[in-house]
Amino acid sequence: MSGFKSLVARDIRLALREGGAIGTALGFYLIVIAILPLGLGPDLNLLARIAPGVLWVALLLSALLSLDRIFLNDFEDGSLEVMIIGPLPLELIVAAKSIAHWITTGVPLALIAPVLGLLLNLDINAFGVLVLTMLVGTLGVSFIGAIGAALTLGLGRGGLLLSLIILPLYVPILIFGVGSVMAVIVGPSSFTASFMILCAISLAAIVLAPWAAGAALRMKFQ
Amino acid sequence: MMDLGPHAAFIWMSYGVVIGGLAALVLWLIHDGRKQQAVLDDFEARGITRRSAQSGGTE
Amino acid sequence: MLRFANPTWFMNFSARLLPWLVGLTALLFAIGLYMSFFTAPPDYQQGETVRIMFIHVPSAWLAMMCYGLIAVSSIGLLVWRHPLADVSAKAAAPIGAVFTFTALVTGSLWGKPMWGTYWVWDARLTSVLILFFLYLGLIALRNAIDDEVQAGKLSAILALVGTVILPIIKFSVNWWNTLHQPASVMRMGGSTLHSSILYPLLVMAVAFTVLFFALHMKAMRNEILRRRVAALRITQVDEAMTPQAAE
Amino acid sequence: MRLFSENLTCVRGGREIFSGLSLDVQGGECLLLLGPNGAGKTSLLRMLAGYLKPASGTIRLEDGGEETGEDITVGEACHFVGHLNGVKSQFTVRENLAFWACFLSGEKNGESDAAVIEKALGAFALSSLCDIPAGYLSAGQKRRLCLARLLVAARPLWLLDEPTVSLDKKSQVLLANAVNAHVAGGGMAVAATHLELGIENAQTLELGGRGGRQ
Repeated sequence: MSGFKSLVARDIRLALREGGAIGTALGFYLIVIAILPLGLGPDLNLLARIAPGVLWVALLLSALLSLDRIFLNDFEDGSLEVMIIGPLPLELIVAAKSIAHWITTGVPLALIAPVLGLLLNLDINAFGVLVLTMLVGTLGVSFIGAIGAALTLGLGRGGLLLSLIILPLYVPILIFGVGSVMAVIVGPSSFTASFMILCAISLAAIVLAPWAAGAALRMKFQ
Repeated sequence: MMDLGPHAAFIWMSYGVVIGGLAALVLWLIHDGRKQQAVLDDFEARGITRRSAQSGGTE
Repeated sequence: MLRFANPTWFMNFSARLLPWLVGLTALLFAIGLYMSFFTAPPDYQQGETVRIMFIHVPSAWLAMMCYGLIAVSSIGLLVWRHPLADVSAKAAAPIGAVFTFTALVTGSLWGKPMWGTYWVWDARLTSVLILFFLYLGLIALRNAIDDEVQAGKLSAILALVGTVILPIIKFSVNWWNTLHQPASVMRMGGSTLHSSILYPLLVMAVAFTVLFFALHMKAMRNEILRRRVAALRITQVDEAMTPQAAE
Repeated sequence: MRLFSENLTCVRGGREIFSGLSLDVQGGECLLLLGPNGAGKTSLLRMLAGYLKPASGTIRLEDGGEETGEDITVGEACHFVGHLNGVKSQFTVRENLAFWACFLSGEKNGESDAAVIEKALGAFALSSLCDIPAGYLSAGQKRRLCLARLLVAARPLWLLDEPTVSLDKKSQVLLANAVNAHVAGGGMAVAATHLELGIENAQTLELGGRGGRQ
């Protein structure tokens, strides 16, 4: 297991030392949220109503930006090639890298979301729920994103292709993420129901994604 | 022609779209088939047949 | 699919079968269209526009069935390494995309007279829209990879991931739809149909299915020809590289 | 320890690279793969390491000579050095090696690792550069750092693909010493190279003779 922990620690230290990857994701998140009221008009109660949806969609897009970072750097400088024949099974390598991506991208985005919620006049008592659902949701985002990153590794315009492939797969996370936040604000449906389903989706992603991404990676090295 | 009521246009349009789309697909498949066959016949003419290719390939 | 063991056998078999399929498709369509236009009565609420259903529902059904076929082919490729599975999956994707597209367009053309707008976020229409994106993703991924074998396997993985997530998407879209909008005004077809409408629908559905198999078989034949051309090009390059080596 | 494989066939992209190839490397032996470009040296090495599945033929790594029946998969028992260095430029030389020591050996990177890393740095004359981020290193130094990875985790089989790329004369001697020490200690090495590596009693295997791929 220490191989797993050392890989996660290494990826986190790498992202922190590089700094750029996290910065771009947060920066993009901020800009998308700031631009929207300029497009939709300053009407506060309109913004308040669409705030959860907008925050979630922008979160998915920002996470998408940094998804190819999960494998690309290690693929290009040859580290991934050595890791694959290391003692740690490929699926655990994918899991370790996805968790590192979640910690370095998902968590910061989730923590900054309430601040951006202020810009959109989000209802104050929804802040806690927003962060909670986003923390859980971004876990699924990182793992399912790892599948896309593995599939489009080393391809020409990988980034564009990645979003076309992965965004449809994010629909359940988006729907139940926004659903649980809306449940607290206006909600006909109960918060716990949709939040439980969101957790279920993320857990399923944690279990299933490493297999799919592992198979894709194994083929990339043939 | 039978009277298809006030929204006849929509009915014809949707049938048009389906038949148009499928016709385009059929035409493309036929065209593509002919194109590949032509290239294959050209290879045949130049004596490069699959028998000479000893590689496993996709056979 | 397992019976079509190898490409050469499949080419002969499909060459004999294809004309029959085409004939059967033409016949079924003739009956189906006649029934849907003449024998089926106008709906008491929608009037004549119900006739759009006779092509909308089969298209949507074919779109789903085609994705199922791609999933089975993907399993055939990854698990049993079946030589024709990749050809079948690659041939089926564009056809599936066309059927999904026609289902979406006819759905929205049907929505206009019924609900007054071209696009309404009805649960089924939205799921078919997302299915359309899955098809585009499959086709785009396959085109982005030049190594044929890898393209096949990676698309197979994406197809299987899509199949796992499709029911979840369907469930979440339905849940999302009930949240935002009362049950859609008009149930789009379904088992409560009167037999006079159900029969034409079934005939059209069979006609579409037979058409799909004919198209898919033809597309597979084209794909096999394309791979033979590629193999011959490699042989040509090798032979050009080593003119003096004895064959 | 014995690496054994018979009538291997490799097909890549619909093209047959080599076929019917067999090799048998005992503990304490080094095998040099010679042959022109495109003869399949890299494909063979990648196949031995487990990246490539052979179209036909088998690869087995028998442990300790007696038929233990259960052969360890080659991947877990080999170091693979390819054309890429696997060096992270943001990390210092020591951090790079520390990660590989912990990751490749699999147990806690305790005290033993520090000593192993120092020895590896010394063996490839990198001790003076150990705290400099790898990004500043020259190509030759990066290659030496990549080769130093061989020494931080004990693995019986070394698969080296053009290890001497961008190495100067002095570094090639360091590499030859490392390989000789490894082979003398009962390890095995299979190297694809053009340069004369100066490794004693190395067998050679000519690739690319058949199939007329010049």
